[in-house]
Amino acid sequence: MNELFLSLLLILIGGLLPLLLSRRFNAMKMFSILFICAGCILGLFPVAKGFFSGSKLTFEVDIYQYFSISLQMDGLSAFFLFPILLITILGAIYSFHYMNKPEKAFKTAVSYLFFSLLTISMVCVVLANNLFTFALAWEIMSLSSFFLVIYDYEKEIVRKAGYYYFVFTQVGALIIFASFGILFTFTGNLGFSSIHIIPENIKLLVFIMLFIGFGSKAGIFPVHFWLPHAHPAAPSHVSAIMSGIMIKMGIYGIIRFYILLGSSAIIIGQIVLAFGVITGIYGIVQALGQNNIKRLLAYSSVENIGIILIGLGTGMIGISLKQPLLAALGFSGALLHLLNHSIFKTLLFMGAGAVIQKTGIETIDQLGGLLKRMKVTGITFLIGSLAISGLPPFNGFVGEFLIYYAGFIGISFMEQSFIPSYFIILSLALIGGLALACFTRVIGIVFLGEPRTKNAEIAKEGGKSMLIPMAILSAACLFIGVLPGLFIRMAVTASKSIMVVPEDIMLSNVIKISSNITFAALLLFGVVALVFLLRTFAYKNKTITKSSTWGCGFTKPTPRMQYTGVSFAAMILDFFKPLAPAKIDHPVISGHFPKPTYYHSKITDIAETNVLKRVVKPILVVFDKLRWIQHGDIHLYIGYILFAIIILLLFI
Amino acid sequence: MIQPVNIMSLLLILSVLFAVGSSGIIPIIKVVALQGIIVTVLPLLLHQDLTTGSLIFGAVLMLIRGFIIPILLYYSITHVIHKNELDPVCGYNASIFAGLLIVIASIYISSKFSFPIIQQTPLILPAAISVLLGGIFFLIARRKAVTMVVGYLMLENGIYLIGASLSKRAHQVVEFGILLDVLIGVMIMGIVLFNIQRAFDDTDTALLRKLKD
Amino acid sequence: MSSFILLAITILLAPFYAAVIQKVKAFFGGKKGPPLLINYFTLIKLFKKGSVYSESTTFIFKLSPIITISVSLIVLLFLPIAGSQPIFSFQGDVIFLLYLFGLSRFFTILAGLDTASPFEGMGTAREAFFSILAELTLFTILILFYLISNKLSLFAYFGKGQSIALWQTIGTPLILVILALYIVTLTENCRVPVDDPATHLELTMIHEVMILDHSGPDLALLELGAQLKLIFYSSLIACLICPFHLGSLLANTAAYLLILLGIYGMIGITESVIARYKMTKTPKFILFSFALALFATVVILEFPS
Amino acid sequence: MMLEYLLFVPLIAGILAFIMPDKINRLLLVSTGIWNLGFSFYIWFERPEAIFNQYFKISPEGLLVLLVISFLFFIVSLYSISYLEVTKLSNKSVYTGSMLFFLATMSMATISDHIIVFWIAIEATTLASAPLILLHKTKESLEATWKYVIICSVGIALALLGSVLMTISIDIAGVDVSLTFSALTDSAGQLDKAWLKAGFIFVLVGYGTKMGLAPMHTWLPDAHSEAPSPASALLSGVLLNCAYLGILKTSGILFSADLGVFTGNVLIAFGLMSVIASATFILKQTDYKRLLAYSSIENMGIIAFGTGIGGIAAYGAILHLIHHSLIKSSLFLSSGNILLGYGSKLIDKTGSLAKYLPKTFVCFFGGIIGLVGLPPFGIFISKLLIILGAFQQGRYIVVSILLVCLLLISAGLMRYVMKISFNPIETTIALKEKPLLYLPQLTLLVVSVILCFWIPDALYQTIIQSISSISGGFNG
Repeated sequence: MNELFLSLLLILIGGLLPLLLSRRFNAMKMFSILFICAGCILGLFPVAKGFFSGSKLTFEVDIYQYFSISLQMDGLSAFFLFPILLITILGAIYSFHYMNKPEKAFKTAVSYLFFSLLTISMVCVVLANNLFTFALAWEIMSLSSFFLVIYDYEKEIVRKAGYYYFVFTQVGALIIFASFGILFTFTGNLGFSSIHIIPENIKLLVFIMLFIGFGSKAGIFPVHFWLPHAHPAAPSHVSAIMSGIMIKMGIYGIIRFYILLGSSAIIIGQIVLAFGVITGIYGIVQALGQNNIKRLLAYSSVENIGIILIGLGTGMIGISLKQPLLAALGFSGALLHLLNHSIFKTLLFMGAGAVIQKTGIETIDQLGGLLKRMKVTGITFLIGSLAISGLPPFNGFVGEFLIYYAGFIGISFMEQSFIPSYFIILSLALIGGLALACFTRVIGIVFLGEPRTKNAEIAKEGGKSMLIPMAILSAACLFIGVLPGLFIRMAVTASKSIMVVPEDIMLSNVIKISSNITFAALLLFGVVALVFLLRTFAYKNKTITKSSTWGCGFTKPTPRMQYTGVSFAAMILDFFKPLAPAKIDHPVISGHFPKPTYYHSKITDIAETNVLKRVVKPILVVFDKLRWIQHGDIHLYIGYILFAIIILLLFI
Repeated sequence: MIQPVNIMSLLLILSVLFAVGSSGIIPIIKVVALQGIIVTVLPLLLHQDLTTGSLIFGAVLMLIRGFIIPILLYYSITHVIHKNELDPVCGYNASIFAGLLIVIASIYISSKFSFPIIQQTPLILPAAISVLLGGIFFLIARRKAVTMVVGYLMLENGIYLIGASLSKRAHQVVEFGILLDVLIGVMIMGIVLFNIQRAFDDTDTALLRKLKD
Repeated sequence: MSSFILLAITILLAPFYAAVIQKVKAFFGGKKGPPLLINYFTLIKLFKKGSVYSESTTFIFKLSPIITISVSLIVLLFLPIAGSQPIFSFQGDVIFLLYLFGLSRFFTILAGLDTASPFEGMGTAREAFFSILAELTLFTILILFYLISNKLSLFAYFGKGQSIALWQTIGTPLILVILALYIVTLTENCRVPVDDPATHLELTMIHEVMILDHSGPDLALLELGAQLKLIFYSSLIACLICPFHLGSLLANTAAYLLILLGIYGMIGITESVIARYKMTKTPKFILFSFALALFATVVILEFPS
Repeated sequence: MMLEYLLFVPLIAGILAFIMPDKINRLLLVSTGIWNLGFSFYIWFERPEAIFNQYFKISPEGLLVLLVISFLFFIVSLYSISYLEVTKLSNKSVYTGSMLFFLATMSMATISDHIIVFWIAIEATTLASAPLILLHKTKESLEATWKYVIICSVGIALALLGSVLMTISIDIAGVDVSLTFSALTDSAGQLDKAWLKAGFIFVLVGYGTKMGLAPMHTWLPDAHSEAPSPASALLSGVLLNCAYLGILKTSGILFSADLGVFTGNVLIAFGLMSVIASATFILKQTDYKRLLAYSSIENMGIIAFGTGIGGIAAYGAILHLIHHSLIKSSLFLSSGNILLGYGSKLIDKTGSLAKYLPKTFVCFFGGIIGLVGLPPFGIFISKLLIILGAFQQGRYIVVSILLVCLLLISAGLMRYVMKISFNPIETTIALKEKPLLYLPQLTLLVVSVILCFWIPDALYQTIIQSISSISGGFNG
């Protein structure tokens, strides 16, 4: 365990160092990234050793007589540590060229400090072994990510997003603390080990409260709407880390406390599954409606969290129906999708960051034709989108394939409850189709066609340090897609700590599935290579000329005539109207000499509007009514004192 | 047999009624002076421990409570505020009615307790409670700042009377400490009044209403 | 060895069967119609020609035809043609095939948007939307097959050895499944009620408009890919109609080719009888097929014969 | 070394301050601060006997509050050195004198054991702090002082009435016990129950007025926002603790007279009311010093709530007391800087604090993060303890109301603090951030962080003893 502490110490130094040498901008960034990456790499060794040897590293120190900080690493937490450390390294490298404003040197130094604090707190959340350490690490994680979100606080939206995020972390923490309180009442101590002794119905109540609390961090449907505000506001490498790893801490919390509670009621699995389905579909439909590229990616994170929850729900149903194969497949599918999502989502956010940094525009309808100008970013973004839509040769497909497999297996077991598995498969199919539409829209509008504005035209390729992480991540997407064996085995060992999995049936299935996927991917590459040869042969000495696009006879097409994101998604959004109501602001043309009119349409988040209208406003109105107490008249103030005494005297 | 204790407590109740009914500030200050004197003398009579130490001590207390504090108030009225009239929150006849209510309430409250001392001197507890309630009435019902100080003084007198009369072991030093506090309190209130008069050129608490939420 | 031959036959006959549809439509229109080998001539002509590329296109425009044709080929590799052993088959290959179709759709849409022309954008938007609904039906049919066979590979459903004698096991709801699959075939392969392959008015096209800007060998690859995809769907329907237990290989292939002819004829008839639906009516049409498939699954679940 | 030095030295220094010139006054202030701090540490270890030992005696809770007072007074005196140079106060000698008197009276309150002597000390603190609020001589400060003096004096008079009723409960029971907190707690069993409860109610309402509990809190926002910042730091940081001391000792008496349930419910009711009242005014507020004042009311409510619940929540309440004093006074000192810089108390007139006064921004924002109860600072621990304690007692509804109000308050606080720190505004800042203007705040925050993770054993034992009477078997 002490190598892990050494790595955390290195990361902390990486965070503190820039504060000292914030005069020399590049040197400060270089040193800080060096230390953070060194710390993460150093941290990987004990994690890998602990994970594959299956040994449990523990550490315990008590602050003062009542509380104690205890850390423990088992299979599940080691599995989560991999993406945390790897993605942090790539995020740090990416930030070197991304933070390119020397005049904001000190602010960048402070953001590096909170960047390292975020990493450390995430590692501690995953290693926590009692309620107090978990609460402490959870709060530090929220706090450090809050400071990262409000990095460039000059802009109004960033401040609003920061405030939104802060209130949400407080809401989440409140619910989690309340559930810890209930656990404390029944177990009497703050340890994790004694949680399973609490009575059955209390287990359900605690799980639901924890599900909502962790859901507010993970971005589950009704409590997700801070995500689309926080991610566009944060700098890209931060939103990559937040979307890639931090929201997974919510999922980790749900899994960890599901294990600890140890209740195998089927209702829990059904709740998780239902919320997974709703979150998935709702997230991707909203993503289709967004015009800001980072908001779109934030909503697509919500969708992927939905898929992960579907996998978890299947696993939980598998456990409650005593079907170890179904449970193992469901859990390993969810965990694998979680790992894959952290890879391609970080890739997509880095791509979006590069685009925004070079063009300065965030709305996709003002971009276009960037593939020709930013080749590497374009290609890596294309690979990321292929992966996130779950298409075969890439890693998105592997996670979803396992969950499909579990869904289909579920049909044969669940004679009496056919509906859950039916929902699993159909929702995944619907989400897959919508994801395909969403990401073809992004790439088609942003990277292909003609540039729609001046800034998009002059865009050039991002800095070297931004391209390296993107290239590594896209290579990882391809590698996991083609050779998923190792990663599926990792997911299975991690899900083993979730429930008792008979060793034999699992490994045989795992090897069979991974060999099938590898074979399919190789087959695809083979046939494509074959056809490519055929095509080059067909084009050997043919005349290839360049001309303008065929416009059905229209001679002067302008970039404005291209299809825009809004029109691309119009039909789909019209079909899913209740999920994504559009607020259209378009003064009607009237009168003999009509004034010039305009058309603004905005997709509103039904969760956000309803929660604000039905929950927040009434509370504020109620508290507003109490304001008359402080009206300034001294006589009445003394009257309050007498009133208090008289009321109390009645109670003797 | 009319004991001096009963006469004095009767005087106290009458003084409360008179203070409540009066319109000017100067008469009220005179009433408070009277009450001050009675309140210090009564416990001595009640417990009959007329040792020389307690007598001297009683005299000092009477001097402060009966003379120094009212003179301070009188000085602040005449030299600082120059205005004698008093615009109460509720009209005069309403205040007299309130005064009667106070006396009835104090008699009703004191009837509920059974103290050994009460048997011989039934009137002392109602007097104390009525002085106390009178103080509170002046704090709430009068708009002028000075009357609030007077109200505070009457409240103190009421509490002192309850304390001294009902519990036997009154430490002189502790009583003196309380009185010292009250004296400094009135001086501070006087200084604040002086500043308010200079800033607002009127001590009507209706002006003191700017700080609100 | 026989599966390779059968594969070669299907690939070769795909353009021929596509011409059958045009022949049937011409017959209904009282015209003589183009010769049955018209598609072979166009393919050869296109392979001989050079290509014209628009300036705004990138490498994706060249990659998309390759991906489309290779997906159609791979899909045929997994198909148990006429009940025989397919070249490849593994547990879960059905999901892989459906997602392969997604991959080809991904690149076709991107190629459409690459040319920066409003017409192609229109086609891509419609293609993206209708395919989502079609996938729902396909997965419901897959659930139905899994309910019966507890297996996840095409060969397990239609292969000669362990084919699930569909008429006995499913019984009458099989007609609903065939109709649902037929509607999906029409949507996926841009036949009339959903899309009109013959027209060149961009407002009405979906698939044609996406390959508007392709030329020369690229266009040939795309055309061939489309025809192969059509024959894959039709052979699925053929396997459903009669599961080819006629003993000898020759009899099976003859029956298979005959049924294919019947299905293509059926497609030709539907194209000439029904006009193209309004764009807003097509989602209802596809959801109708989804309802059919769902109803069939429920019937089978409730009354397992 | 007799205990009463604690009392006389600041008293004499206060008198001296009125006659000395300003330069020496500042030195006088700091030296008395150092002396007081040293002497309270001496008291903590040696525990010397008092001369008038029937009036003064060292109790564990008194000791805790004394330590906090002397540490904070020392820090505030350092701050006021540069504060007096920068600000244009007319009568600086009054400031120094009344600060010293304020220290004397507060120390007297912490060590006094006799009920009435404790009352005299608390009344004296009101009178000593009244001139502090009066210093600016603006209309608002006059109004604030007037309200402060009147309401507090009336409130504390009722507390005197309460103490008198306690003496009556002794007479009726016919028990001969000296009128000190310690003696009463030991022999609380034989006292008359009804009179004891009546006495407790008057004492609670009396000292509750001084502590700022809900219905009687009306004077607090005016007084604390009008006083000069170092004074309001002391007012908010420490004075409320002294008032809480009275309530803690009296509820100790009632707990040992096994009236614990009654006192618990009353304290919880008052705690909740103050949290709700402060939530109403923090949600919509225009003046940042009033914002901090309302948050003091809220925190005092939490402390009362914790004491009412008992068990580990009582332990949490004492921790909350310590950390709240540290963080709140550092916040008031930073708000002093903001007032000196921007010249106005209105939130809309301030902005982009991070740009103009970066060091004050760090202290201010750090303090708010601590106040809201986020980890590095101690309030996170105490809030967690109180929540866990409340759940353990099974009071679900009450604790959920508290949690919701805490959430609203943290949202309200953060909204205005972000407005002050980040809203872009173009002004010229007169203040030059001298080290003594931000180092004191920083040290307070650092102490809170240290105490959050490591409490020295001696301090821990003192805390356990201080809540032994009301904690009902929680021995750490």
